Amino acid sequence: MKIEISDHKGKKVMALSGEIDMHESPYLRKELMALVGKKTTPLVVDFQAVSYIDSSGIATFVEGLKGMMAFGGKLQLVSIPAGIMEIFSFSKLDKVFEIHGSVDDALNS
Amino acid sequence: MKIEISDHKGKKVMALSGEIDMHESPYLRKELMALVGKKTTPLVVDFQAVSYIDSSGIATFVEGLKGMMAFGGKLQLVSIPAGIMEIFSFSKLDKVFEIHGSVDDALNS
Amino acid sequence: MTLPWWNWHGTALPDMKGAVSITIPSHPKYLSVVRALTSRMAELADMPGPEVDKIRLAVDEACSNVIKYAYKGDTGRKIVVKFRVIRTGFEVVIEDTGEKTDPSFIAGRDLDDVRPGGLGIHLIKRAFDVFGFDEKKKKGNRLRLIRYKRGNNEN
Amino acid sequence: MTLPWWNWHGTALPDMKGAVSITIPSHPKYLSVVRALTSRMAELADMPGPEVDKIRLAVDEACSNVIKYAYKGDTGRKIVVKFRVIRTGFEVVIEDTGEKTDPSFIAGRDLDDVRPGGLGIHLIKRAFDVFGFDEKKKKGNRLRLIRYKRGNNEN
Ligand SMILES: Nc1ncnc2c1ncn2[C@@H]1O[C@H](COP(=O)(O)OP(=O)(O)O)[C@@H](O)[C@H]1O
Ligand SMILES: Nc1ncnc2c1ncn2[C@@H]1O[C@H](COP(=O)(O)OP(=O)(O)O)[C@@H](O)[C@H]1O
Repeated sequence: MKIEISDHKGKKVMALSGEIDMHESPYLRKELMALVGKKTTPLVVDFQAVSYIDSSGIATFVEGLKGMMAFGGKLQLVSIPAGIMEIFSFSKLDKVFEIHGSVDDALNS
Repeated sequence: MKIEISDHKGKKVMALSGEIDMHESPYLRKELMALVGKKTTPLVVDFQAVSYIDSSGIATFVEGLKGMMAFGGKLQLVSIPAGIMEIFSFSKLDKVFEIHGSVDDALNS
Repeated sequence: MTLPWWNWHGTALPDMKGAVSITIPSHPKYLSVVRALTSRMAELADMPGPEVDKIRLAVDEACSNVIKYAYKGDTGRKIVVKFRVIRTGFEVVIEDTGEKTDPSFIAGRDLDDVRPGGLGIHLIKRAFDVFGFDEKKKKGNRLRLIRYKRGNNEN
Repeated sequence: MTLPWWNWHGTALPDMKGAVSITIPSHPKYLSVVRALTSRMAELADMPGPEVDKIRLAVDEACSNVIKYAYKGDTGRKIVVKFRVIRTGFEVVIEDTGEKTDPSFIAGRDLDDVRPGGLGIHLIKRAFDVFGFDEKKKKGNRLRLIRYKRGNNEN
């Protein structure tokens, strides 16, 4: 997995690529919780280039969301590929996360 | 591996796709030698969608070429992906086979 | 549905002849290796594309749980995963030599209770029809997973 | 270059701790399974992309030869392939319980002599720096292949 963080007119976008599994999610957790710790809001996470996610990856985002909610911050997940969206729906997390079709949709929301 | 045989103004094109290994090459051999047995010439073999070939696949084409040469027929290999071309070059078979860039190049040759 | 070990098919145990078996160290970096193999084997068992992805995820989750619970994070142990294409579907057996699992403690969370964790078991059970621990294994655990083939209009 | 078994690195045999090992039936339909695994393991060993492809082909050729020569086409036997990421590169060991191979009979054809066959050994030896049969194995064969890491400007 690769993580790239960029700035879009003052809003942070975290673009992920590759596979997020039990081996990779501690690294994701560190980067994500660092941004949450700095009260970065909104934070857009771009899933477009993510090819795989397991429950440890999902759990990391649930943790990130809880951290955001603690101070009223926003976590926005965007461009989730169909195979991965299916896992969010199955686990009823599509109702819990703020999900947008693209980075632009989220930035303009 | 999949084999599709089509007719281009009377000339036969054999389009291959997928992986050609020891498991698949007996099927390739059967189809190829049937065309050679019917003195089908020229025969264009399209490699564009071939993702893998091993020495049993290469050997099958050497056998096809020998069969063609026995009656003065022509075997033309086209659209060979770089990774597969590299195996033909390594085994010095790029000098032995008639190789073209595309189906059209071969048909117009 | 969790069936007892002696009653997978209602009849005798299938043997593992013709099986493909892989042994990996219990380190998360080898999970991607198991995933690559699982996909290929599920394809050989003629599982449809979306099922292959669910099966790959399920086997990954089961191996992650072995590392977390049976081996308590020890990355230097061994995990054995056996795959078998059977007439009725696809079978995966996962073996460890770690702490014995008490199947009655294994439960995913209520999906309406949003919290990190508790998803893995749900993801395993939706991909496989049979989920059961071999009670006869002396040391460690043997988890047997079976996915049956569906008729054309079933799911 | 074929080194004697006791002299791979000039020193002791590396043990296979931390190794990934797969067992497949000696049927050509499982070669694609070995290829998928070989690629993944070569990537874990940090082999560059074009080398990964050559290594995948080489291991496939070596397994094909086991089916053809050691097992004489019998598809119901077993082949074991072990992969190990070592400090100096990547090691693959292929074991069978078939007819003993006489290494002196193994030779690729002269590449200028165009005929079907005789390519496999060339494809194995260009991908691996070490190609050697374990003379101490009692029944069957154990072929050890090692690919060393290159410096930045080497090949
Ligand atoms: N192989 C196992 N051995 C022992 N306990 C397990 C095993 N797999 C799962 N469990 C138990 O079942 C619970 C649910 O597992 P799971 O759904 O994978 O979620 P998580 O691991 O994220 O908690 C775990 O918290 C654990 O207590
Ligand atoms: N594992 C093996 N056991 C015994 N003989 C072998 C083995 N591998 C290769 N050989 C011998 O070496 C020769 C060259 O092998 P190879 O280059 O793979 O070409 P091919 O198998 O197409 O003849 C074979 O014809 C065979 O006689």
